[in-house]
Amino acid sequence: MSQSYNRGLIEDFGRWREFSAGMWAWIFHKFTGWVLVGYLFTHIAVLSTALTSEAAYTTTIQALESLLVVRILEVGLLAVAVFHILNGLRLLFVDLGVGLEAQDKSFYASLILTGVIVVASVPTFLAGVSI
Amino acid sequence: MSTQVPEQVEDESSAESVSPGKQKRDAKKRERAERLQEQREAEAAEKARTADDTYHLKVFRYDPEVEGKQEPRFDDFYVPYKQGMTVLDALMWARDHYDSSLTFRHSCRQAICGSDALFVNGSQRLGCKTQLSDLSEPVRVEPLPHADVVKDLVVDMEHFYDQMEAVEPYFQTNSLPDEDEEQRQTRENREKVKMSTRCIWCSACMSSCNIAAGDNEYLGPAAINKAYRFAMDEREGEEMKQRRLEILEQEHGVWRCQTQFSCTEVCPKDIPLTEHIQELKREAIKNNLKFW
Amino acid sequence: MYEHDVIVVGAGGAGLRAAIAAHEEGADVAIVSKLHPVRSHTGAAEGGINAALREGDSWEDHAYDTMKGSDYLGDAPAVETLCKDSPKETIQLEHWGMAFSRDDDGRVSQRPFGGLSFPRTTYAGAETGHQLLHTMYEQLVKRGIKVYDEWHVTRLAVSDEDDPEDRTCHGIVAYDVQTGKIEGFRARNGVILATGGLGQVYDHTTNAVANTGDGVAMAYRAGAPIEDMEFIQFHPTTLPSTGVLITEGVRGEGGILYNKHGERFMFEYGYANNLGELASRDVVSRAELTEVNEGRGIEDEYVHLDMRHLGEERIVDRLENIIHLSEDFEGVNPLEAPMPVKPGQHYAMGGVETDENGETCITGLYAAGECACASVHGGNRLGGNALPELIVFGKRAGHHAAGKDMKTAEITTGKVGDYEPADVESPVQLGEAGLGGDAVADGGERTDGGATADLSGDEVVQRALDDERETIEHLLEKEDGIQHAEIRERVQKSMTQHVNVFREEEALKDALRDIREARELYQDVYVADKSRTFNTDLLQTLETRNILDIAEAITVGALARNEFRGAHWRKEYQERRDEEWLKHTMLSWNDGEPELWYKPVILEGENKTYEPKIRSY
Amino acid sequence: MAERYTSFEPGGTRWLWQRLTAAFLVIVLAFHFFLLHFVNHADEVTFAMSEARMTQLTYFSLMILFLVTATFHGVNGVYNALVNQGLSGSRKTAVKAILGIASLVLIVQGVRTAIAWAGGVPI
Ligand SMILES: Cc1cc2nc3c(=O)[nH]c(=O)nc-3n(C[C@H](O)[C@H](O)[C@H](O)COP(=O)(O)OP(=O)(O)OC[C@H]3O[C@@H](n4cnc5c(N)ncnc54)[C@H](O)[C@@H]3O)c2cc1C
Ligand code: HEM
Ligand code: SF4
Ligand code: F3S
Ligand code: FES
Repeated sequence: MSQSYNRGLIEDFGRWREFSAGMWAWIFHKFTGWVLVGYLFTHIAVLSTALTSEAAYTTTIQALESLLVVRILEVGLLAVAVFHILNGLRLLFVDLGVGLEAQDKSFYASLILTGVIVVASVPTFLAGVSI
Repeated sequence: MSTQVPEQVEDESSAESVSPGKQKRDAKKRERAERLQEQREAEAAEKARTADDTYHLKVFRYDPEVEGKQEPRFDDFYVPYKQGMTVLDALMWARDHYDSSLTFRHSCRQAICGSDALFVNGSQRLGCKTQLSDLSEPVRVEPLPHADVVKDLVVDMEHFYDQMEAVEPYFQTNSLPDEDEEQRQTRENREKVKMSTRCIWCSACMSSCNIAAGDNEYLGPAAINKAYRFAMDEREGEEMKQRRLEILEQEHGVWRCQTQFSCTEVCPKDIPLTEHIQELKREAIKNNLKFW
Repeated sequence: MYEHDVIVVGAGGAGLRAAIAAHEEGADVAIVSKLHPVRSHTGAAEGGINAALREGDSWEDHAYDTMKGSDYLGDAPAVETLCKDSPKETIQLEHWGMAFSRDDDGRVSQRPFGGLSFPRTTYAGAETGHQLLHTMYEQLVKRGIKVYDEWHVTRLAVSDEDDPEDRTCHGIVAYDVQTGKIEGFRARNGVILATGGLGQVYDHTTNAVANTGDGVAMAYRAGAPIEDMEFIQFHPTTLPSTGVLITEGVRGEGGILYNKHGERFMFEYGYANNLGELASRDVVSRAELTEVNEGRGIEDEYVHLDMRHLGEERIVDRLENIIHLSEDFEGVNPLEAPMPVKPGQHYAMGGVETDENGETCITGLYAAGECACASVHGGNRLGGNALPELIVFGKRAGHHAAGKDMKTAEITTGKVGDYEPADVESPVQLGEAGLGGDAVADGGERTDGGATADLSGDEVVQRALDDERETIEHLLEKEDGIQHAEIRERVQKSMTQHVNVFREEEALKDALRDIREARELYQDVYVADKSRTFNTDLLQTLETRNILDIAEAITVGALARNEFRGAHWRKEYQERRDEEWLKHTMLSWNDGEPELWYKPVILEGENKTYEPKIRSY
Repeated sequence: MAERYTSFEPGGTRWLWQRLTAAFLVIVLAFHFFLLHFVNHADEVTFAMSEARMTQLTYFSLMILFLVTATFHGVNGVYNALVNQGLSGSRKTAVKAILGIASLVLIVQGVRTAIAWAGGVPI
């Protein structure tokens, strides 16, 4: 992107406030997608402790799982994943040419549904944490 | 009230060479002009103040050449409101009554020439088609984002034109009837391409698309729509359609679109751009599946 | 200096068609336009293109209608050329892919239009001009024709022999809007003017802001006579607040005009007992204003145009964009309420005098489209006759300029044959204010007093370039004075007040006084914006000068023509006076002053003579 | 029509695969989440349980497929996002290579882990 001069604050600051539904959906989808890839790599890294020994694996997992931060992060991951899935479905429908007129509504619906699912699963996720 | 950059003091040497008589005449003229100018500005300001209703505009200003305007800034204008006044009307009023150097493109005043796509209160709109009464104050007017600014509200359109012209935007067919006979086209088919033919090349869509902002080579919604207009026109025939799909399938063609929908939202001609782009993606896939 | 065979000034329908035609003939052609082509005002045309395409219709009928519509001031050779070529040119557009509306059998749709005896107006929804303009621009892209867009042409480079008929146009001078460069363009074969309308002379107009009559004014000042300038068409249905046009198509489809009392006044007050709303534009415009003047208008300003009875389906199908126009620019939904409408300046029948090949009396100078007067529209243009004019005469001018062999024109140009010198009684001095004796063709003062008659083409262009540089430097260097906006506004107001649909002698004289005053103010005009980048202040200042010259020409013509013909209505003379006035009003710029003369109308067509008949609808 | 084949740019293929993998992932990911967070709670996860599941051929191959599709989907998504931001030229080639290697490492590591669990490729 070339710019003949720096529009500075005017160009960069505050522009996000003017984004419309579709653009927010795009931003969120991007963000969640990246988080998920990041997680995929870490996930495999953690799991591959199994290559060293059975015990190493079990202790790593259980040590991690006993930490509150990890639990909270997991809830975050769930939120991210659920949104990515729901919005991903929305995008798949858009690709099929279904519901283009309601694209903003379906985005809001994904958001709300994500919220609901995440809240509903918090108890399961936080169950049995030792602080 | 004038937001004009302060004028420079006259250069001594240039005054010397002029005859005294002319100097006097000039001085008189200048005086008269100054008086006129002051009067005009006073009147304008007065009018603006006394009108029951004035609109506050914040307009982006920049001029690469004029000292003091090289650093972009916003100027404030207070414009008396009249029923039915548009953003373009307000800009013209401000230009004609406050600052004649305020620069923007405009011509038709009726949403058909596509000259005055601007960034108004945070979205891309045609100045002439945007009623002031629909906006909250202050009305912030900026040049289109993601384009080089030439001066004030004028942006460089070259890149947009290049993209438009990259899709072979002209009718091509291998079979034409005699020169005094028209090609037949069904009503349904004309209906199908109708919306896509309405594009006025205003570039609002391109400016709103984050992908186009990031990827300079992306054809952009308007150009893809232009291609759609021909690809879907049955008069061109199947063979041409293949060719058109090939153009669209390039790396920076339809696949770059991430269905942000902002193009569809800002298009002043209500062209369902995302829908058209999506349809082309499906056409392209279908077309290729045929050969698998 | 840039150099091409043919240079086309303006990129509306006429300019694009001319460029394509010249290119077809193998010329190296370039377009110079102050707007990017797709921004031209041709895009605003809504209604359609008249072409006798169908069984049951014929070019002869079209010609007859056009002649009658022109109130017998059209020249038959031009009218017949238009009507004969239009079907082929319209089909050509279709072959270039233009998205016309279609009938059930897949053929292009046609609809009835005011003043036509057959529904021959070929259309593309209510956006015919947009489709036409874009289709032709596409062809330009296909051919790779060079366009200098956002180059404002300021002056023609014409040699300065005493008689305009001996002069030659060698090129143009243009100002690059983006960079502020002033450059000469040498045209080896010819220059084609296609600069469109001049609506900005008025303050209520359907025309674009860019329609300032530049081409007419430039040609006029270079010595080419301008013809029938007093004939200005006022469109009867424009939205009161902006001047945005509501196409005649609305009435063609069956829309009805009502006054304050809900009376269908076109019939009830006998303005047009046969055709009613579909009578010719001048008739309807006057009827509306008469209603308003007699107190039957709504808010003392406008009347109502109602199309609700057509039903939503039909309206959406054929007139969809009217719904948007009315909503966006007037805030009225025409599916629910009648639209307010009033007459507004719409079209200039007059313009640069040309023959049916588009050539003026100056060698190498052509004009086509709205800025030209061949004349096909005479005293009044029929709706749907301008777009065919663009493609027919644009093409002919392009071909001729590119050197194609063409039939010699029957219409003569310049002061030849039986022309008639004349005088007009003006209350003030006419012409350029503050002129010294040494006026050159362009009306400005000569830089070095030398004649250009024996200079080479390149030198003529160079000379014009030097002159223009000086003019522009002067405007930019001048530190103070008056600004163009004020002068322009004065003239526009005066023209709308005094030289409108109804014209009377005293008012016309007042207008001349106002114009004189404006001219004097213009002596002191300056440009406040000193930037070289996109200086619209400067450009509008230059345009304002053109507006002045044209406003004066319109008013002088109106004052001279002591009759009521076509769009030209005179309070003192309520009749068409064929014995005396079957002639064109001509104005030549003579040492900075307008000179009036007349030339006869040609009513002899190919097979028949068009006998003036009473124009009743 | 061999030409048509070659002119079928990878842009379109990758676009299609991104959608197809997404559709596949919806199902598998839901299954995965359900199994590992709701049916068996995460803190109860032990090597033994994983081992039990992994030795089943269907589960094993499903997980391998899951890994491959997720990797493709994720990495291709990242790559697309970068191209959308105007990545081009040699930097694009470099990114492509790095992402390719990363995916390969990921898949290899993942497969090795799975095999370790299953104690060899289950038959
Ligand atoms: C609202 C409206 C509706 C209409 N509807 C119809 C209809 O339905 N049917 C019909 O037949 N007619 C219609 N007309 C009339 C018709 O559209 C016009 O007469 C016609 O389009 C004029 O075309 P043109 O090519 O002569 O000029 P334009 O399209 O106006 O183009 C002028 C060109 O000249 C250029 N130019 C001007 N000055 C300069 C300069 N100084 N230097 C460089 N370039 C310059 C401009 O940039 C532009 O490209 C309508 C007109 C209007 C205003
Ligand atoms: C489970 C269901 C999933 C669905 C329905 C889904 C859907 C999608 C879709 C449709 C896209 C394409 C967006 C576009 O190109 O316009 C996408 C992008 C992406 N996905 Fe997924 N996805 C899912 C799971 C995952 C997983 C598990 C990961 C992580 C490995 C992931 C990572 C990504 C990334 C990184 C992108 C690119 C984001 C960007 O544009 O920057 N997705 N997803
Ligand atoms: S598609 Fe719409 S927004 Fe984009 S250039 Fe055309 S008219 Fe403007
Ligand atoms: S905004 Fe851009 S991403 Fe696609 S839907 Fe429109 S082109
Ligand atoms: S002025 Fe022409 S589109 Fe707004």
